[in-house]
Amino acid sequence: METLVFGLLNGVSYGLLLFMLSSGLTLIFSMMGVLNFAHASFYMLGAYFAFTLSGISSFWIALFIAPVLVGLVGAVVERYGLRKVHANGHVAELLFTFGLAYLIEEVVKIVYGKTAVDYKIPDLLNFAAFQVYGASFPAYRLFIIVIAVGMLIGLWYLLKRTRAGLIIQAALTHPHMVGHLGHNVPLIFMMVFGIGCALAGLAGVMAGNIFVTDPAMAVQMGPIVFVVVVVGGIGSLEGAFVASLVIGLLQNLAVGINASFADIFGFIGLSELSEVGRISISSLAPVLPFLLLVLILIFRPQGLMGEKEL
Amino acid sequence: MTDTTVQDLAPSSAQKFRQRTLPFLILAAILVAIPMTGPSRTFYTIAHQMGINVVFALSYNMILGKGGLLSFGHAVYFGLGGYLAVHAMGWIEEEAGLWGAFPVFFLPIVGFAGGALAGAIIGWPSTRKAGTTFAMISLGVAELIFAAAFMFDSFFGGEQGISGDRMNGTQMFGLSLGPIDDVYWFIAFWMFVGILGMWAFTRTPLGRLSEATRDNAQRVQFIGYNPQKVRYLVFIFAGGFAGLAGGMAAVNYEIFTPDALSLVPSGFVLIMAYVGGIAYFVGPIMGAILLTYMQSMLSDFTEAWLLYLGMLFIVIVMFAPRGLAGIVFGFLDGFRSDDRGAFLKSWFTTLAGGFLMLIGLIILVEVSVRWSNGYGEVYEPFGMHLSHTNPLTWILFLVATVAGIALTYFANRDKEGAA
Amino acid sequence: MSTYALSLKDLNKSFGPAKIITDVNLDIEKGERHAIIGPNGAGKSTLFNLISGLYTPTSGSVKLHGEEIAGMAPHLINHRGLSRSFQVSNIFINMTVRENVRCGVLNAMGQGYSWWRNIGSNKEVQSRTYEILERCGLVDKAALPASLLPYADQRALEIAITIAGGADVILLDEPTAGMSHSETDRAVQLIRTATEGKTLIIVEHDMGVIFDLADRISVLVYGEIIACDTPENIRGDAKVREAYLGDEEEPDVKEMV
Amino acid sequence: MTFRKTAILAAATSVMAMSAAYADTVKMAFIDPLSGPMGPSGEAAYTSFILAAEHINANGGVNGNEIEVTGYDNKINPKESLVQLQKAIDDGARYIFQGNGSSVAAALIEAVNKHNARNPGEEVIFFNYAAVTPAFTNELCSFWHFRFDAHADMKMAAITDWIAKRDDIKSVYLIGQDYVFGQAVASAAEEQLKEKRPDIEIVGNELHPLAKVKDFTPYIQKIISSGADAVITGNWGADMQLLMKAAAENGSDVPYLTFYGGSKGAVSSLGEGGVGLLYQVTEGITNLDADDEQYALIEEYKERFPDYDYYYHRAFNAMEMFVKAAEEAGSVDPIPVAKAMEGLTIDHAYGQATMRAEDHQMQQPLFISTVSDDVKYGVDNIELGWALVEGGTIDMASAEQPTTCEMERPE
Repeated sequence: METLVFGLLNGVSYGLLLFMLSSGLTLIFSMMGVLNFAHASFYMLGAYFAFTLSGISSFWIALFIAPVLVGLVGAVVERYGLRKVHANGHVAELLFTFGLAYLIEEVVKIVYGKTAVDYKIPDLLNFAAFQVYGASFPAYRLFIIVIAVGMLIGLWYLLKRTRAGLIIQAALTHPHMVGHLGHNVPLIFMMVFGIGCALAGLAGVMAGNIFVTDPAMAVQMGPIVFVVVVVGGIGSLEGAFVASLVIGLLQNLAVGINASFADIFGFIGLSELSEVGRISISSLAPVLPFLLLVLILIFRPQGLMGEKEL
Repeated sequence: MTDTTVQDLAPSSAQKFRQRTLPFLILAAILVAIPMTGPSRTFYTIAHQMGINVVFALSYNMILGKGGLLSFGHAVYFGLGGYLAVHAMGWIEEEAGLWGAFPVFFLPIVGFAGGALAGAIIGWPSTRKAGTTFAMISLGVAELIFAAAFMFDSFFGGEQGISGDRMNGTQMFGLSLGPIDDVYWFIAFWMFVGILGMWAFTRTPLGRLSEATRDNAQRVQFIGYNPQKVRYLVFIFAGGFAGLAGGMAAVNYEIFTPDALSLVPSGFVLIMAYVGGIAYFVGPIMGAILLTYMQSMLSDFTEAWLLYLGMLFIVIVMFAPRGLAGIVFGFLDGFRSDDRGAFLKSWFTTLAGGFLMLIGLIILVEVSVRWSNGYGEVYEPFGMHLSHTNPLTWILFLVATVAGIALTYFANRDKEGAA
Repeated sequence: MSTYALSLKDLNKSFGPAKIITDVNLDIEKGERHAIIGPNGAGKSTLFNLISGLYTPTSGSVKLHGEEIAGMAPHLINHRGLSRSFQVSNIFINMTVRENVRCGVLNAMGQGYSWWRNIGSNKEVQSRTYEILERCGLVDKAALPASLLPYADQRALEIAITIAGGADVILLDEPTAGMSHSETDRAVQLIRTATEGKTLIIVEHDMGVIFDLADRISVLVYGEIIACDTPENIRGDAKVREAYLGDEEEPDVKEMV
Repeated sequence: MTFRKTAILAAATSVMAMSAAYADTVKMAFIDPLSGPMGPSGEAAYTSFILAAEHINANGGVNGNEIEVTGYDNKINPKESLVQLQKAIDDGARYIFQGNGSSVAAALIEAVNKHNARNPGEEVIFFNYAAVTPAFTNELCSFWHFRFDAHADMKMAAITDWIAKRDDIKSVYLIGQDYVFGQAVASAAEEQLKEKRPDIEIVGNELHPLAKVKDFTPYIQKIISSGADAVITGNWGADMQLLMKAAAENGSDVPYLTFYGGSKGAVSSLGEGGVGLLYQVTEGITNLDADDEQYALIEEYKERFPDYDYYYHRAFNAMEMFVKAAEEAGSVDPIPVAKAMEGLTIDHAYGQATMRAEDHQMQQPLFISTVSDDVKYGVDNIELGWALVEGGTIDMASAEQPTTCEMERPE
């Protein structure tokens, strides 16, 4: 029972964090067709910027400024890098972001050093929110949930209630039509890329202090973000939301299952001693998203809620 | 109509010799000549790695350049082929079954079989789609296989991997494969076979069809081919040749570890092929040679070598999407053109500009790295004392960078003016 | 009992609520030259896409030589002897003209996927490629990259690729679109010789071309065939006049009426 | 700042200037990651070897020869390590240091064995300072390999010894990375606990995939709900840091006995939360009582390399042992040095250390320490540091483990 409660709580908070990261990538991918490999690098930049800003001011200022800074970096990258590569097609764009990920990591290493920086949870939130079954649920995780929901509402408002949002929505479904309507497509692209990166930056601000803020954090987070976006379905923020939660819950709940393959498939004669039989569900938890990715791509290429195939 | 008229359409035999036979004769001559120069052990070690990477990068280009499929998991086939070869090396040592008579020299064939088999199994679901879907599946599969490598110790040997001893079994060509110069002939032989094989593949109907499918999968369907089948078959071959490279690596290093299957080598082979130039057959060869050299030697000079690697890659993607081979062939074309003078002027101005910007970049990076480390070490090229507090550092950096940008700008403005 | 080369029965295609093709019935004899005309947006290209396998019909049947092919993958339909061209030139721009044609020829020779042969060494493939190039007037341009061909030659190459596989039912989608008069005349000549002895189905706007080539004409309006007859009878058909007169901007109407 | 660096430089140049007086140079190669994510691990050790070599050279070198340690970046990749090994051998190095990654160490042991068999007269010795897989000094043991770190079973013996003394610990939770090393740690813990304290219940034996988990919270909650009184883990790298962060964050308050709690950044990332939570087992910690010479060394290291802390005490042990062996052998050639090293004992700052002849495994006392705010030397540039726990000194004999090694020696 307690594993279930904690699995749910943690799954939701981790899932919402994933959504913060992947919503930006979904926006970028579905509008521009760019599978931004450096997306997790912007997440890392968010964490590092927040570290610097909370050092010279406070966490609360960093919470607002750091994502904006990351967004600006993203806009500059789009304007002076990606746009130039655009003419050479999507593969070139993808490779550009692939190289960018290398570059950002190395620059971060030079500026901040190769080891982890001491980016801390603000004292104001560093307490246990409540206790269940002897384990405490940290207040900061609740705060993540609050911020993520706030971001969700903000994003929803932006997309459904503002003119810019309507254009973006139109561009999501009919990328070629928006230009005909007389909108400045390059400018929209730059904005979308900037906003997408800022969302990743926000995730970095939120996650950098519960995880570790070091130059390897981008590489660790990178693949899972793709999984979310692809599993959710291209062009579907709702899909990304569902996929984030599914993956968050899947990973957290699977950890609680101690059964091994031998327990499950024992009836077909799988032995406890064989290599396959020894594998337990909980030890598989971190690879489950990739299994999900491959299965989804083979059996439902449009993703959980997407309309078009990749 | 007679045969002679038919033949007229094809290139003449002189052309064929110049374009097809001669390069391979030159390659063979170089490979034979290298040991005569009495190279050092380090040279051999790096040359072997280059040989392996050349085959690996070419196999990658079978799917990326010729097939139009971007994969983030090509090292899976290299690794699985290599693992099978290492296991076979063990069977040779134990003289299990008929293996006792199998020469280690021919282990790359086992690697080829392993890679092709893995390609046949994994390629079946993944090549049904092209484009981004394929890229994403390859990423997912690579993660899964890599994770599995740590679960199935009997095949992958866990973190320590599986090792073997190449000095067993039947000797071929009088090579014991013990000393490094014996191994050289092994690598040279298989690199030659690999290059020849993959070049020949481009000359087969399937090879041509693969290019047609890359350019226009829809049209291919309407002249009666199944693009999925084309992709699948090409994928198996690419896996096979990657496995061949894996087999070469198995004999060269006598060990295989799960790292060989990870995303890192998969990303590296992508960079090698792309930097070299995926539109040309020789592109990946050039890329493999340059990047292997960078990986093994540049890291001796600077710890920021990954930064330079990332820069090189981005510069190629942004400014020279046809890669090093594109630059070389572009130069040759321009050199042969009527307007040679103007071309050379513009080309060398760009080169000089690029070189100056590189100097500026190196100063910036090297000084920053040392400042960031905080050991008080100072960058001292050519006896200059370039610390981050020395104004000379920043003057040099600014002058080089600004002059470089200006030169490149003028060179390109001239070019546009001429056009 | 003789079967039709191509037989459409109650063919329907809708995209969501929009019905593009409605109850189309059409039988085409072996060796017939059949033209499909109709105003823009009538569904001519959709009809081609349904026959050639790009789209799956919503309902109805498509029979090629009596065999059901509706919903089959394009390459399988091609194997059964049907080949089509495209309205927009759809060729392999990175290959030479000769290689373009050879791709089609190889399939007919059953060597499509072979990886153990040198592509240049098969005499039969070479001579057949030469034959097709000659028939389409492309021999002197054989070594040129396809991307460098002038427009009219690209259209000729499009036809060459289409017939290279040796299919006996050929679908040509506006083969003369965008050509000058002299180029059109040459193209008609080319189509005539290239499809000799084969069943030809052609979509065209140029009425001159159609009356020159076709044995029979079908008129497609709003996804329905409103008339199907010999050129002479179509010329006098009241329904056809009506359908076309409603669309005054159709440039070929005057010429036709 | 600038002044200090210049002063160090001046010192470094003066050492350089003296080099003319040496008879010859003994080249040693340090093959470990010096770039990439694992770069800091390698660099922390590399700097220790550099400093140790400088001290030896300042005292007249080894048998009148100067020691030169050169770094070779293996990117923690076994294959790249073999390339770097060839380069090192070509550059004239006959002694190799390596420690990061058992896979790399295994590859190097194999490669060195083969090289020495295939190139007699050009032998190379491998000094392993941190790769702890027990097999290297058991079934895989080699005359050409010496290990200066306690291997996993020895460290586990120290941990279980300490647990055995603690009657309040009734249940233990094992968590580790799902691969050979993690599995070996878990089974060693199970076996040794059963032997030393059969009453202790192992309430969990969890293996998670290597370097894939981003959030350890669910694992921690499993640990908390199991009611374990102590946790044992062999985790390293990000898996170690993330595990401990999640433990502190979720209010787990039992001792976490680790092999690699001392890795850089672990203490600072936990902050005060690490006190009484994070434990480690090592061959020495800076806050043990020692002589002034050792304190001076610790301070010099910190001043020279402010990014790192004095952690690799065994690097200094290894160098000291090498010098002593070379002096006894009267040579700096690999085979005589290796033979002299067998059974050799040195007195170092925190006790004695002996290189056991049968398997080339260093035997030394081990120490269990925990994070404390009351220490002489902090780590990660904060006030917190490592302090010995009560009953935390495990003497050489208790840590000693039997070996199955059957060494083949050159004549």
